[in-house]
Amino acid sequence: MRRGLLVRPGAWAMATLLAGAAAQAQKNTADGIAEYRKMLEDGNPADLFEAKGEALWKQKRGPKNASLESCDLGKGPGVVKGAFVELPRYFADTAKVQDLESRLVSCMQALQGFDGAAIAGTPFGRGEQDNVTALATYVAAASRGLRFSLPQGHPEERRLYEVGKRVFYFRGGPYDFSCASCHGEDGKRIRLQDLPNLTKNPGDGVGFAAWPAYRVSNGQMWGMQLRLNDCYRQQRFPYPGFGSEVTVALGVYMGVNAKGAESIAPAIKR
Amino acid sequence: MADPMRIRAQAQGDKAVVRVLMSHEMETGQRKDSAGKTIPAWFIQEVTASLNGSPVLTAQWGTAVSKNPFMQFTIRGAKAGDKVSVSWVDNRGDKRTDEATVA
Amino acid sequence: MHTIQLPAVPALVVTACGIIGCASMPSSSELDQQARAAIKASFRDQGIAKVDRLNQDLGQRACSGPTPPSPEVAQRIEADALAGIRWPESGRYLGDWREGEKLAQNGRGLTWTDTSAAPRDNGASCYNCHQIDKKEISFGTIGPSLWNYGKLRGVRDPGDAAAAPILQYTWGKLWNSKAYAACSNMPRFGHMQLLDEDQLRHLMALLLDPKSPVNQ
Amino acid sequence: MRRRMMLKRGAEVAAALAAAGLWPAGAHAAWAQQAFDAKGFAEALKALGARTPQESKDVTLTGPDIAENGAVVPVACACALPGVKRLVLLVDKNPNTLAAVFDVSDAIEPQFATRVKMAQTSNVYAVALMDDGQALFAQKEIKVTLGGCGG
Repeated sequence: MRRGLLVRPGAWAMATLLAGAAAQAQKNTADGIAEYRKMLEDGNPADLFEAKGEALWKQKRGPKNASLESCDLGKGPGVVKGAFVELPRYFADTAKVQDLESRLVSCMQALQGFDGAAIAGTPFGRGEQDNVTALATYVAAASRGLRFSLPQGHPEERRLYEVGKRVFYFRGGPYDFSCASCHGEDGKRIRLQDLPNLTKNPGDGVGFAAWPAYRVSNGQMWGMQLRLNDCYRQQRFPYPGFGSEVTVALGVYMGVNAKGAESIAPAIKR
Repeated sequence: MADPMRIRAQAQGDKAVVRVLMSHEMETGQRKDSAGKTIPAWFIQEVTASLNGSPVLTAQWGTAVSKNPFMQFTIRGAKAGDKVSVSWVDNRGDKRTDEATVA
Repeated sequence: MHTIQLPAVPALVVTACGIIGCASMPSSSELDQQARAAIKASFRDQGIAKVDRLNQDLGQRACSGPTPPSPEVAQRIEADALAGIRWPESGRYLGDWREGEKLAQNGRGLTWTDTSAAPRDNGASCYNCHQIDKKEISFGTIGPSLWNYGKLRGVRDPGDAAAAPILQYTWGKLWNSKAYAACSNMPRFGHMQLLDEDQLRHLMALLLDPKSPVNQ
Repeated sequence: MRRRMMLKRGAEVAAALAAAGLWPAGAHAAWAQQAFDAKGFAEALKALGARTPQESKDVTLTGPDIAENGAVVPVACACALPGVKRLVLLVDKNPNTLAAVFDVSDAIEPQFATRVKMAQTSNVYAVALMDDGQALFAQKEIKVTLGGCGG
């Protein structure tokens, strides 16, 4: 543990000794947490949302009374398996790079006649937003175990990677935080919460490749949009719009960095 | 009407291990909403299970059982193809019953 | 202007570009501008968190990249920060370490779900990044451990002259961490009015008061 | 032996039986209001009509040493002894100590797992209420920590 402390040289030995002792107590806590998470893996309440999402995918709904079974998530109309690990990507019909949730909203508007902007403006966990989360859980579950491989063939996809990188390092707000303040180095933690380093490959099979995930602390299912939204809230930033360019650019940056990581979504998180 | 339960029943020898996930808020009655008003208690009080129609399990739960509850139990003398049904009743009298086949 | 390190774009991209003769990628400075425009367009006010929080000062902008700013820029940031530190009135550096522990534990304040932006309603979030009192096993590792902070620095009596440099450094670091490290990850508690002087004194006591559990 | 025990304690036992929902399985068991309102390990067990409990290694309680979050703490209780009537889970320091009561019958293994909420670090108990009125328990302290930045 690098100790960039302004410690008088004489006290250095003491500090290192203490760091050792602290590290030892720390190891048992970390093992304890790992054991706790292991016990929760079997029987992840995310399964409830996956089942709800599957029903919503097939059910005829909305003003056009249609299902989502012909929605193109990037691998062809109605193809669900493998779609999650290649998102965000560029879509010709909307001429935009979209992530899973913003793409689902586009399909809900085009196929079912829902008002996409109204859904995007609905607070998380309410109305159709809740359904978008369940749909995203269903789509993600179909790619469990597959490896991330976001396409970077289209110039817009490469541009979004670069924009996402700059957004990732953008420091601001009363705390001067950026995403990198917490997710820029290996082996860092907030309290007992391990922080994946999202700046380099394999990026992280536990961070980007875990959401949507069920959060035990509040018993809610969270997609990546809500995960980024709440990160910015704790970064003391203003409110990032659902599906806004910043959130999709971050998805491209983290997704490309996670290339080759195995998706564990929908996961179970603190 | 709450969302359906997820029931997985796995035959193991002459027994069946049953894992159940129920969709329920399980409010303790101790929480306050953002406006500071106490959210009333709303939780599953009684869970029953049966194998091919005959009762095998009765359980009573308090407010300490977690949200979207998980439960696991093992039924004796069950084999693949048998029907396991699980029911719950909450303190408002809402009910839900779902069934699964032992795999 | 900070330099943007050429991104380690995975090999796939380069070959793809070669094959289909990709449209030229905008220049680095154009991408900087596009990123700022994307940020401006993507956020909106919510509660006390207004979009003016996106306006960057020199330090925030210079430290917004994977590579540190040039030495000259870094020195300027540190000098400006040091000059702006307001030292405690009548030299009273220490408050009550018990209040300090409560502040260190409290991670609330200044988010859009917080109703007041007044310093007295803010926590200091110290345990998020630091180990402080060893009894607390749930601590972060983004910052160095502060266990025995005062003891390690030989502070037996905070009142005597020998301890003055340590008190000044610690107060300065809390007031504006950028005074000693241009791109420090630590928030500027005094400079950004996150905490008031009394709260800062309580944190100083937690770290430097010989009676504080941190120094046992 | 069971009949004599029940008659001997008269009204108190009858009340406990009613409260404890000891009617034949399947019929709508009255919810053990008194027991679920009880504060503390001893009071909750008394409300369930149990005698003073003894710690026993024949009862097993499985759970983590440390829970990253008190909202979902996986716990399991089991007792291999013959004659187990009910298995009970309690969290000592919760506002209401009694968490769950599982009736045991010969159609089911005397082992149950679920997930409970814990207000704070506390002792958790698994209690086997035996046919002969004995109460055997196992206990374990589970530490609950504050996970994220609490912001």
